[in-house]
Parts: sequence; C-alpha cells; structure tokens
Amino acid sequence: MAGNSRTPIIIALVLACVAMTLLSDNFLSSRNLTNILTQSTVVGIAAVGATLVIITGGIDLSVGSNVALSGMIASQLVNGGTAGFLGVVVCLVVAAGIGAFNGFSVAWLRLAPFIVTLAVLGMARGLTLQLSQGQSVYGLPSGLTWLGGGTVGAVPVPVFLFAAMFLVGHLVLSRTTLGHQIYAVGGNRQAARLSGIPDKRVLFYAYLIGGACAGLAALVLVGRLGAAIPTAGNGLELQVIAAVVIGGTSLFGGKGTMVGTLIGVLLIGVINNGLTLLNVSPFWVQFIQGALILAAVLLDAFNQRRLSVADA
Amino acid sequence: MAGNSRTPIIIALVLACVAMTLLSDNFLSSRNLTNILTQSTVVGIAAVGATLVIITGGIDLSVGSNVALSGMIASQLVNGGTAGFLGVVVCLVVAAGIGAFNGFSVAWLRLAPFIVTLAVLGMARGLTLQLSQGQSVYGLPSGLTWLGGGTVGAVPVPVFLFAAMFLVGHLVLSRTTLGHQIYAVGGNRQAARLSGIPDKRVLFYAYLIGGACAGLAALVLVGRLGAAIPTAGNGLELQVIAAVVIGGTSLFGGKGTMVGTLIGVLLIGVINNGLTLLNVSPFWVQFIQGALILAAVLLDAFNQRRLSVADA
Amino acid sequence: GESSGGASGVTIGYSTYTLSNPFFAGMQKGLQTGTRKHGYKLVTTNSNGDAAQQVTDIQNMISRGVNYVLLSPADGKAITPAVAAADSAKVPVISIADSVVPPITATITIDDVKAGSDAVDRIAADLTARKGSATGTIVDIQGILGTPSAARRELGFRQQLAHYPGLRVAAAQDGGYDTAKSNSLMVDILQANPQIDAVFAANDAEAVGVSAAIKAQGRFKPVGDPGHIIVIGVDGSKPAIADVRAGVQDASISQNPIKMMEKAVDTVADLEAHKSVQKQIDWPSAIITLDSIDSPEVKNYGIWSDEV
Amino acid sequence: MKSEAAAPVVEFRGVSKTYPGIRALHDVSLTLTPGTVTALAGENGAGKSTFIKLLSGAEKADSGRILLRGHDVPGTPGAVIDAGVSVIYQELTDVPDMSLLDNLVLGRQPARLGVVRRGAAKRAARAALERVGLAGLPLDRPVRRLSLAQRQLTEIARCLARDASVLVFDEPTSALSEKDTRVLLETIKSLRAQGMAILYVSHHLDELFEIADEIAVLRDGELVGAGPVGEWDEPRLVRTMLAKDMAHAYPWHDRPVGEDRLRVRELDAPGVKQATLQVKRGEIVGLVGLAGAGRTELLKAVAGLSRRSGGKVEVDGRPLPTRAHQVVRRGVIYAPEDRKAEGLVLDASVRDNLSYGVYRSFAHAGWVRRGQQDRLAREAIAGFRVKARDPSQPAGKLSGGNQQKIVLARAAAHTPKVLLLDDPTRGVDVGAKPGIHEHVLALAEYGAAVLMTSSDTDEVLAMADRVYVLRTGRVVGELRRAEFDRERVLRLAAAG
Ligand SMILES: Nc1ncnc2c1ncn2[C@@H]1O[C@H](COP(=O)(O)OP(=O)(O)OP(=O)(O)O)[C@@H](O)[C@H]1O
Ligand SMILES: Nc1ncnc2c1ncn2[C@@H]1O[C@H](COP(=O)(O)OP(=O)(O)OP(=O)(O)O)[C@@H](O)[C@H]1O
Ligand SMILES: [Mg+2]
Ligand SMILES: [Mg+2]
Repeated sequence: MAGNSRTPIIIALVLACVAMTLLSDNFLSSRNLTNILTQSTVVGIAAVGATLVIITGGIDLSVGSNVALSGMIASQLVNGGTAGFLGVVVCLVVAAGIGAFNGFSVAWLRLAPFIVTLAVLGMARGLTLQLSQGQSVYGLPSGLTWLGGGTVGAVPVPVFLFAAMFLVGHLVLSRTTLGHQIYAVGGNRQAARLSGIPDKRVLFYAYLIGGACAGLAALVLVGRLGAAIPTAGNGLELQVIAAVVIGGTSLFGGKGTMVGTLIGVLLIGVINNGLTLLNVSPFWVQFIQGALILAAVLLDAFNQRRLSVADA
Repeated sequence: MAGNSRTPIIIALVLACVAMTLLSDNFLSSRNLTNILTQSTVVGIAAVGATLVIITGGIDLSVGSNVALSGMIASQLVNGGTAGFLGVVVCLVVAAGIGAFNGFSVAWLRLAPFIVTLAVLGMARGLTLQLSQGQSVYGLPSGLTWLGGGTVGAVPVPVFLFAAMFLVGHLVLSRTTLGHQIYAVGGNRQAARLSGIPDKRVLFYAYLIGGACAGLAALVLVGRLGAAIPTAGNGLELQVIAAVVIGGTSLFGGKGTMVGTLIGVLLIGVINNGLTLLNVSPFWVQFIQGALILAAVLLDAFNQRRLSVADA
Repeated sequence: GESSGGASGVTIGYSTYTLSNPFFAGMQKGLQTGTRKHGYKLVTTNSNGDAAQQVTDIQNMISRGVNYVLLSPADGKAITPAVAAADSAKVPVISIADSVVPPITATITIDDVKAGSDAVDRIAADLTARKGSATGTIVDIQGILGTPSAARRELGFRQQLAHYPGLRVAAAQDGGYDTAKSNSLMVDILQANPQIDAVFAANDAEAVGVSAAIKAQGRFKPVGDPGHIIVIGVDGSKPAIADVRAGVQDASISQNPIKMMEKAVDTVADLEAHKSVQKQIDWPSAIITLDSIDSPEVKNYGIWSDEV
Repeated sequence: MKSEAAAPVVEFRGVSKTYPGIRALHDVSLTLTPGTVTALAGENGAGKSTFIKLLSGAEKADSGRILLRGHDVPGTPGAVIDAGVSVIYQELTDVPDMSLLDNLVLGRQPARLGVVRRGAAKRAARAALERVGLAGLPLDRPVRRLSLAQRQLTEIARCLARDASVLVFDEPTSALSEKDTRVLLETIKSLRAQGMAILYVSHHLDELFEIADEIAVLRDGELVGAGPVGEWDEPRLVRTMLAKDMAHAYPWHDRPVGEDRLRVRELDAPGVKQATLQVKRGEIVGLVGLAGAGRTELLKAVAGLSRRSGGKVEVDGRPLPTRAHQVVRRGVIYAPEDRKAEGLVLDASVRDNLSYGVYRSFAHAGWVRRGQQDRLAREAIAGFRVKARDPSQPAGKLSGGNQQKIVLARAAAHTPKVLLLDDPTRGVDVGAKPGIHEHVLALAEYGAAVLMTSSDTDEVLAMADRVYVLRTGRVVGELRRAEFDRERVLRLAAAG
C-alpha cells in the first residue's frame, strides 16, 4: 500500500524507552507498561479513525467534543435507567452520527473539513454543556463502564480494545478495497474518480469510521473515570492529530500507515508517562514535552534522509 | 494574484450585520462597532501573518503561545525597569525569533509544519509558565501598553494597527515579489523551485512574518489587559486558522487573499459580539457559534457553486 | 441565562470564565434565584478561560447597557481594563469567587489560600491519628498553572506544609482542574511511588480522577483503613460529595456558590436602595467529611451540589 | 547548419546518476555547442529527462562533472537559470491556481525594490504569448482552466522569455497539435540562428530529423551513439534506441462491427455544443480537430467529469449515469491526456495505480487478495512494456512515457465496453507504440467501442475505422476509413 515505503518513527520510540528504563526503575514493570497502554487507549482509538480521515486529505477537529457529547448522552440515559449495553450502543450511534454529519458536509456539500469539524467541535461541546448544565454524571453501572474500567485476567479491557482496533484499522487500510480507495482519494482525488472510485462515498465512510472510533474512545474514557464529564476530550483533537502526523501520515493525504500511528501514540504515551514518573516540575512539563517531540521528529527526519538521500 | 478569482464570504458577513442591526438596537452604535474592531485586533493581526503561512501550504499552531511568551518576556523586562519602547522591540524580536525557528525547521530541516509548530506551542507555553511561575505581570507603563490600550482621538490605537497590518499584508500578497513567490511555493513547490524561486527562503520569510505578527498581537493584548498573563493566547491558534480558512484560504496552500481573511475575522467578531448583545444563554453560545459558522460557509459554498457551475 | 423579571428595570451582567465546572453551575443557580427574588434582568457571558475574551464580554455588556457587572475573573490583574470601562460608564462592579486587583464596589470570596492550608492541616491531623506523628508523603495535584485560584491554593498548601517537617511532597503535577488528566497523572505517580499517604487535589474534579486512579491501580482501601490514601479536594461538587459519603474521598473543602451568588445579588439590591455595602465579604468555607456531612453545621452551611 | 566547431557551452563528462535500484545514467559524456540543435533520443526510461534534470540543477549527479562555460554547473535551479540555461520540462511545471500572467513571469517577476511592476509584467507576458501563438488568451485566467496544450505552450513561452543562451526542450510537442508544433520548430530554428545551444528531446523522430544538427542516443542510461544528423536515418536511429530492428507500422485490420454501443445525442456540456455521434461494438472511432476543438471536453462530458447541460448519452441502449464512478461501473473507461493530474496517484505504487477500481479482478467481498493483485500488476507491466523496478515502485518515479503506459494498462484492465482514449500515446516511444495500438485493437475485437483522439492526426487516421471532425465544440463532419484524406480532414477541422 501507499504508505509502506516509509520507515516509521520507531527509532525515537525505542530510544525513549531505553532512556526511561535507565532513568526510572519503575518504567519497565509490566504494570507500568500496562498503564501506558491503558492511558494511550483514548488517544489511540481516536487516532485509528483519524488516520483514515487524514489519509483522505481531511482532518477531524470534532473528535474531542464528540467524545464528550456521545459519552454524556449515553451516561445520562443509563443514569436515567436505560440498560448499560443500550448505553454503549447509543454512544456509538451518536458518535458515528456526528462522523456521518462531518462526512456528509465534506463529501457532498464540499465544505472544507477544517471548518466543518471546527464548527461541529463548537456545536458538540455546546450541546454537552447544555445537556449536562456543566455537571458530571457519575455512579454509572458496569454495563457501561466495563469497556473502559474492566479487566480480563490481569489485563484491562481497554488494552484489548486498543490492540483490536489497531489490528482492524491496519487490516482495513492495507487489505481492503476501502483502504485502497482511501489512499487513492487522498493521493489524487481526480484520478481516483476517473478510475471508478466513488470518492464521495469513500470520504463519507472515513469520517463515519472516525466518528465511531471517537464513540469507542468515549466509552473507554467514561469507563476509566467512572463518570461522564463535560470537559472530557478537551484538546484531544490536537493530541490525536499529533500522534497520527508524528507517525508519518501526511496532512496532505495519500500517505500514512496504521503502524506509524501506533508508534506515534505510544511515543506520546511514553513521554507523558516518563515525565510523571520522573516527577518533572509541572512548570517544565509542557516545555519538555514539546522539545522531546521535536527531537523525535528531527531524529526521524535525519534517519529518513540517510535512507533515501536522493529526494529533493 | 491567485486568490482574486474567489469571491470571499462577504455575503455571510453582510447578512450577519443586517440581522444584528434588526435584532439589537445597540449593534450599529459607533461605540459597539469600535468595540468589535478592537476586540478582533488580536486575532486579526495574528491572522495577517497566518494567511501568508497557510498560503505556503503550512500552518502555525504556535501563534497563541508565542503571544504569551513574547508578551511575558517584554512585560517582565519593562517591569524590571527597561524602557517601554525597548519592551516593544524585545516583544517583536522574541516573537519573530520563534517564527524564524519555525521557518528554519520547516524550510531547511524539512519537518512537518504541524508537528514543529505544535512542539513549539508546548515549548513556548512551558517557558512562559516557567518564567512567570504562573503569575501575571501587572502595572505596566503606557510605553508598553499604548499600542493595545491607547486611543488617538476617539479611536483606539489597535484599530489603526489592525487596519495598517491588513493593508500592508494585502499589499505584500498582491503587489510584491514575495507575495508572488508565496503563492507559487504554496501552489506548486516543485514548479516554483524549478523556475528559480528560492522556495526555502520564501517559506522561512512566511513563518518569520507570522511570528512577528504574533508579537504585535501580543503587544495589543498586553495593552488591552494592562497585564501579561501566562494563559494569554490559549487556543488562539484555532481561532486564527478558522478566520483565515473561513476567508477562503486553502489549507493545501496556493489559494487565498488577505481580504478574505479580513472578512473571516470580522465575521467571527460580529458573531461573538452579537451573541453577547442578544444575551444568548451561555450554555448555548458555543453551539450557536458553531452553527453560525457552518451556516456561513454553507451559504458561501452555494454562492460559489452558483457563480461557477462548471467545476466538477 | 435570561430571567424574565426585569420589572424593576435593573439589568445585571454576569461574566464568568467557565461553565464546564460544576461550581459555576452552582453560581448560575444562585444568580437565578437572586435575580428572580429581586425582579432583576440577567445577562450572562462565558469567556471559556480566556482573559481577553472576558474583557471583551464585559465591554459588550456595558455597550448593551447593563446597570451592574458581576464577574468571576479569569485573571484578577488582567481584568483592569474591563473595570475601567465599567467605571467610566458608572457601572458598579462586584467580583465573586475570586478577587481583582483594581478597586471595585465589592468582593465576595472564600479564601483560596486558606483552602490549601486547611487541607494540609487536615492531612496532618489524620496522619497523626494514624501514626502518632504528622509524617508521610503527599501528592500535590495542582490546578491549571497560571490561573489565580490554582496559584493561591498552591500557596496556602506550601506555606502550611512548612509547619510540618515530617510531611514530604513526593510528586507535584498540573492536573489542569481536569478529571481525566488527573486520573492519568495519578496512575503514573502511583507507579513511581510505592508509598503514598495523602493527595491534595486543587479541586474536586481532580480529586475524583485521583480516587478512580487509586482504585484502578488496586491501591484502594476505604477511609478509616490504615492503608487508605487520604484524598482531599476543594469545591464540594457532586461526585466528590458522593465519594465522601462512600468513604472514598476524605474531605472536600466546600464553598457555597449558590449562597455567595445570592449574597451578590442582595448586595446589588442594597446598592439600589442606596445602602452602604461592605467592600470585602469573606465567605466561609466548610470542610465536608464523612463525619461532618450530616452535622447541623454542614446542613446549615448547605451542600450546594445537592441543590443544582 | 553550422560546420565550424564553436567551443562547447555545456559539457557532460562521465556523468552517472542512480536512483534507488535503478541506474538512470551511466558514464555519459556529451557537449552542447552554440548555434547547434542537439537531439537526444531513447526509449522510455532511457534517461533523457534525467540528463536534463542534472543539467538544470533539479537533481544532483552521483559522479562525473557537468560544466557550463568551463565551470561546474551551479547547484540550484535558480542559479542555473541565472547562468542562462532555460529548461522546458517534460511534465508541466506551472502553478495551476495562479493566473496565466503570474505563470508567465514565474520566478522572473519584473519588480522594483520587491514591488511588482504590473505593467512591465503584462507587457512581458503578452510578448511571450505572442511567440507561441496564444496572444488572445486572457491573462487573468488561472492556468488550471486552460487545456493541456495551452499549458504546455505557456511553459514554452515562459522559458523562451528568459534571457538564455542554452535552451532545453523535454518533449515539448507531445501534447501539441501539428500547427503549434510547426510554430515551435520554426522558433527553434531562428533561435539556433541567433547562436543558442539547444537540446531537444522528442519521440517524434521526424521532428528530430527536421531540426537536429547532432543526434545522441541513450539506451538504459548509456550513451550508445552520437553524431551529426547526416550520419543517421530512421531505421538506424530506431535500431540504436531499441537495440533491435523495428518497422514503424500501424497494426490496423478489418473487423466485424456490431450494433451501436455508445450513442451521444445533441450533447451540451462545457466546450461541447450539440454533439451527436455513435460508436459501434468493435469499432474504433477517431475524434480530430485543432487544439481547443473540444475533443477532451467531449470525452470528459461522456465520462461524467464535467456537467452535461443537455442531450443524451446511452451505452447499449441504456442512458449513461452522470457520475464518474457510476460511468466506470457501466464499463465506460476514460484514459486522460493529463496523466499527472488526472491519471495517476503519484505517491502510490505502480501496483496500486494499476488496480484502482478494478477490484472485481482481485478483491472478494471488499478483501484484497494481494497475491492476485501483484500478479495482475506484473502481467500489465510486462504486457505494456513498462520499465519499472518492481510493482511497489511509486508511479511518480517512473519516466513520463512509462507513466502513460500505466494509465492505459489500467484502462485495459477494466475490460471496458466503451474506451475513451485521450491522446493515448503521448510521450510513448516508437518501440512501445505498436504494442499499445495492438492492445487497443484487441479490446475492440473483444467488443469494446473505442473513441480516441491524438495530438498526432496521423495516428488517428491510421487506427480509426471512422472519424468525426470537431470544430469549436461541434461535430462538423464524419468520414469513413475509405474516405480518409489527411488534407480533407484538416480542411474540415480548420474551416471557419
Ligand atoms: N525520482 C526518481 N526516483 C527513482 N527513479 C527514477 C526517478 N526519476 C526517474 N527514475 C528512473 O530513471 C530512469 C530514467 O528516467 P527518465 O525520466 O530519465 O527517462 P526518459 O528517458 O526521460 O523517459 P521518457 O521517454 O519516458 O520520458 C527510469 O527508469 C525511471 O524510472
Ligand atoms: N490554441 C488554442 N487557442 C485558443 N483556445 C484554445 C486553444 N487550445 C485550447 N483552447 C481552449 O480549450 C478549450 C477546450 O480544449 P480541449 O482540451 O477540449 O481541446 P482539445 O480538442 O482536446 O484540444 P487539445 O487537448 O489538443 O488542446 C476550448 O474551449 C478552447 O477555448
Ligand atoms: Mg522523460
Ligand atoms: Mg485535448
């Protein structure tokens, strides 16, 4: 597939892990590694969908407030007596609906993805505030929180979800006609159209899946906190896009892999975990996060350059 | 120039103004109109620079924390006894320096603008926190605050700045070699390079100017608040990009006008002002803002479609 | 929110910097009750954490012709131009929940510094009861760096800590007043620190996330158990009160936003009646614990989150 | 022709260039002399464009030296232009969203103190357009709205306008009509007379013999022959290029044709007025016309790429949908003339490019069978003689002619009912053209209705059973093969 040519940013991830192992005794414990995975789940699952969207050349800024709104609606229903599993369904349906709205606007109304999803960001966040009146919903039954808070044996359910979603995402991108078409539409929409690819439908599906992934991320978050909070997912969109782009997917579309996204998500997870384990002063945390991300992409760039010198 | 072909989103702005005039007696007062302009200055001045950056096909997410950092450094110096006008110079130099760093990374190190400027966002915000230890700087002399807080006759200084910056930005884009080159690099970088345009230098200048504009925006903000606050410019980047993109500039580069950006900035300003004048419930405000922006771009899209049917 | 009223012809403008915190929902409630009682019209704006937007909001309100400005400042210093605009339009200004630097008509606050120091005292007392002396390791989950309330709670926390040499801060991080972020931080902190005795969270949203992390990491023992990790938050929000009742969270240092806001509207009424008003009104806070939650004192103070 | 040996202005000394896995140029030495036209010939992927990119500073040589007036050539395209070398690249190097005016002065905007001198720019642009016969075009139109031929001419105009002593042309006429080609060749002759050194690449061998003083031949990156034009004739040139003999002949033969497959009635669309035509099963029908006659527009309207405002299009008696992907599903395949903008996903692999939309043949229930996909790709690469390292090579890294073959191979892979070919052999070498023509013929024999255009009228006349003549968007004539007469066709096309 289109993206395979690029070695992803794996060296930076390995270096980060080695450094953390040397700096902190706690890093390499199986428990801590499980924690990193668990904490990366929300960003990770949302990033699976975002990878598809970004490969089409689009962007989804609404993912964070989609997480808030879908989680809030489901939690309020469940709080009002609806069965937990129905809440799960509602959450996914609401989130996919938001994705469908984005997809429809981008594909058929031909609006710029940035603006549509920014507007939807505001609308979904506003609706969340209005529905919740700023209040969290808590005390949710395990039917709704199991996906985010449960465990199977010693392993948290979100870790399985995370793994499963990446695997499915990877297979969709690399082995299905939809994935093939997503690369084509993102790489050259006109050429894709000419060869019979239903470009609008492909765009629509990408945003729809992106929305559904946000819904799953919402369930994980609600489960983890045991509550639906109106500020959930604030700023999540930037983290998600950052993970995808760090993983080598181009915002111009047509290029990228799910494996790259996975590495991007884990890199961010390891950096955040590491800074807390080392108890870096909170006044420095943001600076160091930024600097490490810059270092990682620089390393990656030099590594790429070394591999393919002849690319002007 | 490249962008002139596109009628910008002016109809939406006119409609918004007409609606507000009908709905609120206060809207059309000269005082309120001045307020709208003054309030749009920070976003507006930053958007002038961002327009250049986005036309090159880039993006600058660091603009908000650039505003915070440059304003904070200058204010701390001035607070420590440095003359006000020196503070102004320092603010601009720091901000332009951040822009230069972005530009260097994008042009010569060939890093993805999204990631570089996201990393710089974190780094600049972190530095601001560290330098200020979370404290605002207050009680600044008018030498530093005049640009944002002063008036000439009845008109606030920021309004003049706003007008001047847009005019200059418009002339740079439409009348200078640099503007021509910015469109060329954004429209087809390879072609620009092969025709002898120094593509890297052009990118560098765009980000440099973008940074300098953030510095000017910082001065306006410091002047307006009479203080430098560590949270200044939080989330500004999205507002700025939104204004530019609503104004018809494409995130893929090569297309856009300064007039469009001006209209985008004013549209957002009128919407925000209107929602306050009409006393919309604050729980609904975000929702309505989003919905109005969506409505505006939809209107624009249909209008564009009507004007140029033959574009499949 | 728009309350119908308005018979008196008085319009109050209220500018808040957030709505996404239940505390501010409490303030809305008190504001509505108060304005309804006095028959005032109400205009509310939310600047979403942005100090510049808040100045804008207040200027817009004044353009619109409000008679009084009530505000909860995003930044007590950076609000100055808005206060100046109000002064020049001869509109009285009352600040609630946080103070502002320029002189205004009245200020109604709880003492954020005291909230921080009360938390330390409470932790010290519990540890003394448990171990015989105030020794142990504490985690400090701060509020959004750069915001005044967070800074003052942190200040009170640190100042009071100096009085207890046996207490050590094992980790201090910015929880962003956010449940999810504090939850992630706490998970990692628990990993790095096998022994933690207590957590001070700068607000209850953070405290709730912290408690969830302690449970998820299998480190939870109920309040009263010797292995329990003490968790103290500030605000008295609903999930935190529920946690206090359930023996999960030890204490919430509660304000009462409803009554503070009613008091603010009463102050406006006093101004309308040309009575003199107090410049600084200190609203007491109450420490809500499992023991005190049903006590007459707390009943009297009011658990605001039960009312919104 | 100049006989006295002037000092060379450009000198390649043992230059080599390797791309990952591909030796594009190997130890090439060649000189360009003032007042001389040097033609560079070679099959697709031989290294001609690579040679040019090394000279222009667009790419760096791995070894060897390239001298410009005795000094090493500068490293960036801008500096090379400043040194007086002006290059017309094989692929369009314009900025589609910019106006014609801006494109004509791209990189050479007349300015004073950084401020554009608009008047001077306009004068320069008009003068440049005049030289390529496009004087009438409005300067403010974005070039994306021009036809491919017009864009190509615009680039030529831009490069001619530069103050240059070395001019390099990489297949400038591949999209040009006969008339525009004539204008260009005459211009080149006059530039030679003014003492310019000219390098000329084309797959139209007759052009080479008309204007070249020297002919050099590349094969697999090596210089395999060079000498004055007098030493060459067409068979020898072809033999040197391909390393085998080959007679240049079109493979037409009589076929049975069935009933109407494609029926277009009174079609109105952008650039097309009241067009009525039919193509039968198994029939190859040509569209001829001058540049801008609307051939591309007509094909695009049928293919669902531009909006039809009136009329009917039917395939096998059923109306054809208007959306591009539905049109393809009905078996109507369009192979565009602008392969870069419309034909290929340049970043994607050759394998993927060969398989967009043909999922039927390698996917089941939405699941891609990779082995099958790869096998089909390899078959297509072999069948169309594509010079690619392997199917995973990005399509954008193929040579121009090989990219063109990918576009056609995919069209063939759809096993179309109706095949719309827009200048199918643009940039394809003499060795590969017959193969492509045979493929087209085979598809027709299989029952496809083929509607084709070409910038080379002879190609259409050689391949078609019937032609329609277009003029300003209207069908103005129809001729059967028996009536084909080059002069008559051109007269019909040109009559006003
Ligand atoms: N950027 C690149 N990366 C990898 N390989 C390349 C690149 N550009 C060209 N090549 C390869 O180098 C070889 C020579 O290509 P070149 O474009 O010079 O051929 P050409 O003679 O111009 O062919 P054509 O007649 O088709 O234009 C081809 O095999 C091509 O695939
Ligand atoms: N040489 C020219 N002079 C003026 N207009 C032209 C010229 N070439 C193309 N056009 C314009 O381009 C439009 C359509 O071009 P189109 O691509 O359909 O033509 P075509 O017949 O395919 O010829 P070609 O592809 O060789 O340019 C016409 O409407 C015409 O206005
Ligand atoms: Mg070539
Ligand atoms: Mg054509």
